[in-house]
Order: sequence, then C-alpha cells, then structure tokens
Amino acid sequence: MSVRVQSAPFDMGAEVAAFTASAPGAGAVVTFSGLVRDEGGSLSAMEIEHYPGMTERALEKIRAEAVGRWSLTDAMVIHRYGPLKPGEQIMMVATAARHRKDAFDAAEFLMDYLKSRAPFWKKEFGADGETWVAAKDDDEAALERW
Amino acid sequence: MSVRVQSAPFDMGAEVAAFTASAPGAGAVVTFSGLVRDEGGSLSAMEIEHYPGMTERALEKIRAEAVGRWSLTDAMVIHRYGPLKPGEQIMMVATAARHRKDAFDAAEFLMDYLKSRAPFWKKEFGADGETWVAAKDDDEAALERW
Amino acid sequence: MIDVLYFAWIRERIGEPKEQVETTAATVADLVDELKTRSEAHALAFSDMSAIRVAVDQDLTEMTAPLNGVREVAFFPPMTGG
Amino acid sequence: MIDVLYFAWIRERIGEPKEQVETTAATVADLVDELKTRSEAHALAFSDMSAIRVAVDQDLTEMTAPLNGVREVAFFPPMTGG
Repeated sequence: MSVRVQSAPFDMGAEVAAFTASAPGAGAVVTFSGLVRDEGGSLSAMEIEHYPGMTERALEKIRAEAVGRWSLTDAMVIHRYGPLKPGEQIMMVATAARHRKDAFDAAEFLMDYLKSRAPFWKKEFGADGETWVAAKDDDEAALERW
Repeated sequence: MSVRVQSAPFDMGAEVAAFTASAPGAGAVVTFSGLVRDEGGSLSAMEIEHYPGMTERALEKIRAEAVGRWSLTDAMVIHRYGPLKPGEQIMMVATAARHRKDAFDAAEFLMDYLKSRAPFWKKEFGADGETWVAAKDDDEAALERW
Repeated sequence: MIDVLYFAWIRERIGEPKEQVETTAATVADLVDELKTRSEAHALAFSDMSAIRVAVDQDLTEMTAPLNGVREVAFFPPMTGG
Repeated sequence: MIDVLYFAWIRERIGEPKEQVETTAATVADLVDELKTRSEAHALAFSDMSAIRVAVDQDLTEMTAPLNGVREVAFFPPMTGG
C-alpha cells in the first residue's frame, strides 16, 4: 500500500528495508520521518486528529502529484493519528528514483504538501496544558516553490 | 560511529532504526541510500575502489562541515567499497534535526560532496566489458549551490 | 440535508464533531452566516474566518464555493500534518 | 622519498598502485614532469592532466601545490562516490 493512515506505530527500519527491496531499477532512495520532539521534557504527549476519508484522498492526491512531476520508481506515505509520546514516529515518506535529485525533490515536495494540505491537526499536552499546534506561515510559503 | 567505510553489506533498516532511536530531540530524520542500478539487466557487477586513509578523512570532513552549517542533532555516513551486485546498497547518509529543512538540506549537501569529494571510483562490468564510471559535470556543478 | 463537520479547536468550541443542517445556502459563506445564528458557541467559532479552512465533499476549497448537490462540508483550522 | 599512489584507470595504465620516488620536485606539477619520463605507461597516464586530480598527504589540492615535507602524493580521476 502506497498510502497508509493508521493509529498503530510502524517499524521505520522494516518499512525502509521493504520499500528499498521492492524498488527495482532505483539508484536512490530518500526517506523522511517525523518524530514527536520532547521539547526538553516540557511536552508530555501529542494527540493527532484527522479527517477520515479526506485524509486518504488528500494523501493519494499528493502522492500521485509527486509521481507525475518527478521520475520516480515508487513513493510511499505512512501517517499516524491518535495519541503519541515524545520520541515516537509520527509519519514517514519514502521515494525511489534512478537519480538522487528526483528522489530528494519529490520527498521534500511530499513533506511540504503533507504539512499544509493533509487534514491532520496536532494537539500538544505539556506543562502549560493543552495547545493546538499553529500552522506556520513558512509552511504555507514552502508550497510556492513547487 | 558516525562515518564508516566497509566492504561488508549493511542493513539499511537496522541502521535507520538505530540512528533514529539515538537522535534525542530530533523532529526530523532524512536518509538517503544509493543502490547499484541494474540498468535493465545490462550491468552484471560493480567494483568500488577507494583510497584507504584519505576516504575516512574526507568523509569526516564532509560530515563535520554539514554539522557546522546546519542545526543537526546527528549525521552519519556509511560507504562500501569492493565488489557489488545490481540492487545492492552502495552507501547511505542519515541526518537528524529539529526541523525538516535542516535535515533535508544537510542530507543533500552530504550527497553532493560525497559524489565529488570522497575518493571512491566505480567500475562497471557489463555486456560491453569493464568501464570506469565518469564523473558528471553536473555533479561538480551541484557543489556550487552550497 | 448537509453533514457539517468540525475539527480541532473548532470542534471543541462548537462542542460537536458533526451536525446535520437543513439549508438553502448557495455558498459556503452563506452557510457560515446561517451557522453563526445557531448558538453563541457557533458565533464564537466562526468569528475569525481568516483562521478557518473549508473542505466540500472532502476537497479543500474556498468560502465562495457553491453548495448545490453537496453532501458534506467540513470546517477546520489550517492543517498541521507531517 | 615520496610515496606516489595511483587509483582507478591511472593505476591500471601505470600498472602499479604505488611507487616510491626520490625527487627534488618543488611542486606536484614538477613531480608529474619527472614521472612522465619514467616509462611510456607513465607518459600515457599523465597525457591529459585535465582528467587527473591530486591529493597531497590525503588532502585534495591543486597541481601547483608545493612538495616540501610531503610524504604521500596520490593521482586519480575525478571521484565518483555516492
């Protein structure tokens, strides 16, 4: 499955190994994984809300756009929702291509679009109580380069 | 070990998992791995020659430069030498940072410098016999953006 | 009947993740005007539209989007995936 | 005495990975001129210097680099790592 939305943890090492093994003809594999930062111990937990149905549609659309724009042999996205602890993996993308530039650019594109165009919302639980993570202006600006 | 030069294969999944687990405070991990392309079956093997001693120095220097230029929590490089078969992993880099842009930029920087500034030479064995892989002009040009 | 969905702090302010709305609103913006009259919580939730994004039938769109034939409208803050 | 190392196709053309050279050459370029007189293979290997890179004591440098105090000089084609 090229796009997965799940609450369960995933095994980054196993996913990367499987993705790489199943990328025939590829010369370059790039992965990105996003982790819950511990913020120096001030963050106790994170909860990710999403929009079931639209989430899968949005991720499929972003992946298809990447595959259409770069010469990729494969691309995948895994994104979790629900409660997460500091240090846990939130999500990952992987891209495979003949050449490194396509793999890097497509992975950055996927991340930029995931940040601002996939319906996930993060809430942080810390010393100051609960806070919804605000979108960053530069996350929106990052889309303009593509 | 942040820089490893070895003839033995490495386990990409295990390396990524270990690197990620030991990256405290990181919010973003980027990995790149380079594979021997099969070139549609026309490539039967690759042999990588290197310059023992200088290789380690060059990789350490490139890694230190990346760590100095971006806000990274960690960075690693593994590069193999000796005989390799199509589909095998040649090398990998991994970078960890609080923010994704630092992790992506540093990984691309490491790759651009590895391509042209680390003393490795690839020889391909195929239907046409043996050929030393020629450096590409755009690999040299890629350094100019940093 | 349109299903109206709320996410994140909008859901929390309104107090419900979803409501069914009988409406003749022509656009999303018209629907918002109707929703604001439902309760003080609704009025508060929709007080700063610059902080709100909308999806119509699960596609991100603008407040000017038409509503004819639409089954589902969702309101939420800017997304923070990744 | 300087250790002179060769890699990749330069090693293959010269037929040896390493030789020890007694030299009073002031720079890498002077050393190359001396090496070219050693054999036809050397002359051939060094016939197109634009295709050759040099490292002095394991640091990449230029053909104009001085040789005083140097222990190891390596010649090789442009690198193709990664």
